[in-house]
Amino acid sequence: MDSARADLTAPSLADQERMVEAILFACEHPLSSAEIAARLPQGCDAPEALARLRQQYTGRGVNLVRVGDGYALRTAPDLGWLMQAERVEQRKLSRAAIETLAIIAYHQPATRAEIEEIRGVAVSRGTVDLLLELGWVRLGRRRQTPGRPVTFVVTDAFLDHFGLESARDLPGLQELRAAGLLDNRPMPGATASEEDDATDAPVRGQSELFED
Amino acid sequence: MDSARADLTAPSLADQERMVEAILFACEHPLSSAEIAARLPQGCDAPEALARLRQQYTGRGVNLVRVGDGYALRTAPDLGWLMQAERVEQRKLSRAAIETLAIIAYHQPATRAEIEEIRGVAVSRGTVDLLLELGWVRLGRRRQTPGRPVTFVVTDAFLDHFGLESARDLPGLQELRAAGLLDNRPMPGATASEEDDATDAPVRGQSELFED
Amino acid sequence: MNDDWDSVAERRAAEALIVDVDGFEGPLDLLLTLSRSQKVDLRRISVLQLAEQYLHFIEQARALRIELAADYLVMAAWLAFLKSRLLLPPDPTEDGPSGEDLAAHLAWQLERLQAMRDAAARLMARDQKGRDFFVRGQPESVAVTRRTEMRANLLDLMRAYARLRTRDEFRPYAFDRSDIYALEAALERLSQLLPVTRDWADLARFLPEGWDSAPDRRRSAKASTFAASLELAKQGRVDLRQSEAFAPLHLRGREGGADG
Repeated sequence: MDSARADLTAPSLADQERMVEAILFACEHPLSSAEIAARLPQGCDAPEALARLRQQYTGRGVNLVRVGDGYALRTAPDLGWLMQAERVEQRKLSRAAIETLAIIAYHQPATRAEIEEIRGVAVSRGTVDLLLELGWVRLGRRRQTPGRPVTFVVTDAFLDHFGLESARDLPGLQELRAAGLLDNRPMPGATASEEDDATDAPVRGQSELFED
Repeated sequence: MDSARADLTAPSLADQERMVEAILFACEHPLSSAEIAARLPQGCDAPEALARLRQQYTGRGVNLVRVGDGYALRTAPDLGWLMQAERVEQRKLSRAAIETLAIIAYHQPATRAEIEEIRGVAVSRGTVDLLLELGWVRLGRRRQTPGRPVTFVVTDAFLDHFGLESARDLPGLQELRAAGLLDNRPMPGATASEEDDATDAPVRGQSELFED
Repeated sequence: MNDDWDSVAERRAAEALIVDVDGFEGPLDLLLTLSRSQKVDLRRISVLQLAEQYLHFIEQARALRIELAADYLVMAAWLAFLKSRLLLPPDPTEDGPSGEDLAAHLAWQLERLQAMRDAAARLMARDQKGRDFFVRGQPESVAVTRRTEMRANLLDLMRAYARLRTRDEFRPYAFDRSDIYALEAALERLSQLLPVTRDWADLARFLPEGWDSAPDRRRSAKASTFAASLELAKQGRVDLRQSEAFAPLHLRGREGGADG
């Protein structure tokens, strides 16, 4: 079918770079290094080609960005004003939805009860529904506490939308953590079982953010 | 909004090149030189920026090509074979298939008879075949009951596609209701559902039944 | 002069709070708004003063006969308790957390809520896809191979399941009810019609409207109406007459029967 694939010797790095460029260019959504590698001929070094390509696009009108585990080509943010015609009508999010999203992002994995605790009000019907529908939030592991509540985490689509490489790059995350504002402190005098949940939660939450 | 537009002096040629690059990348259709010029700030030289950009992309994995009287960025013709996997037709899963899949996910391992009992209609062979073919469902252990019926379970590919870490992370009925996913108002006197995974479901279910 | 202006602004803000009581997203939101009047870092906020501000606010709202949701009143009760703990010397015989601990926790909760709001604002101020940066606009037109990909997301899956389970739980019940004319309904209808039925009338004329089209519904309505007429005859409120077997059944309200 094609000569490059049948060839036993790997393509030159310059050619690998061209291939990765074409693959990323054709695809609207981010592709992981493994997905790219799977489409390259035998013997290619996808991470190296990606690194070179990223260098190549630095400072250009289109940039190679990292999104979670994936890579994608996106226009440079400072040129957004040129693309009035391409602008997508953004769904106006309610204050509750925005705050719920932020809480899930900064505290993930977060249960409904934790979101309600922080906001001081019940999470209204449809708020989480909307975030799921936008694809910005997904279900995480169930919390291993009584009732085994469902948890929510943010998705790669969320990272992609807000131009974040990973959840670690959320604005102000370090400061919030240093200030203890991402801890799960139980109310003084809370019952023992509740404290158990609390001590379990932050450790898992923080470590999961730093795992990869 | 931006200094470049307000500025009386035109942007540098390098900046003009970046702008044209971003515009061509994001635009849904090829643009003529005049259309590009209309989007650029005052004093820009669109033909010159296009010529430079064309030069820049020569020999790369993506090329600047003329299409009719417009310009567009396209993957290099010799790399077309890399894009095979991009030709994907999306089709919505049928209602029967999604319901069958949901039942398997929530009740796995599930036999055909169990699926039919919950759906209230016979499950066609094609529906299960489709799910098997998609790699979302596979055969589980045979049930040790008369007739030793085949069971179905969901696969890792299923978890991957739906962004789940395990099928146990799927929300229970009460959680679905809390998330506003259950529109149907429960009728008084309805029996509580027998849910295996959420032990507190029937209790909460009852109180919820009489809430409104 | 600057002070004057401040106090005017403050009074305005206070009035706005009263009018806008429904605008708050719960007691914590209200507390956070009130705390701004202290004009200090949230870490140095006086919780005692804040508790007083809140209780004052609740009093004013009540004086203006503004309906307050239960959680506002729960918070008021808790803050009154906290206030007493903060003011009174600690009782050595009483265990549980000290007033200072509770106050510190409340201050921390407010700080956390404010921090999350700031974080949300910073998040939304970021460059966003489709607004500030863009994806490739032209789909690649490579027609080499075709693959069909089934589209279904988690929401579809959960909705499908929810649909199935709700149907299981509730639909048969609702379905049954819709085609059954209850005996109670028939009794009520007949009782209402009797005072104006002093002449013999065919039982069929008492069937409710909209119940004679489908056979199932007509049968149910007929049976219940007949049973109701027997019940009323037993009570002496109605006379029944039938000329021969299977002939139409006639009924008539009894004089004064309705009272006894």
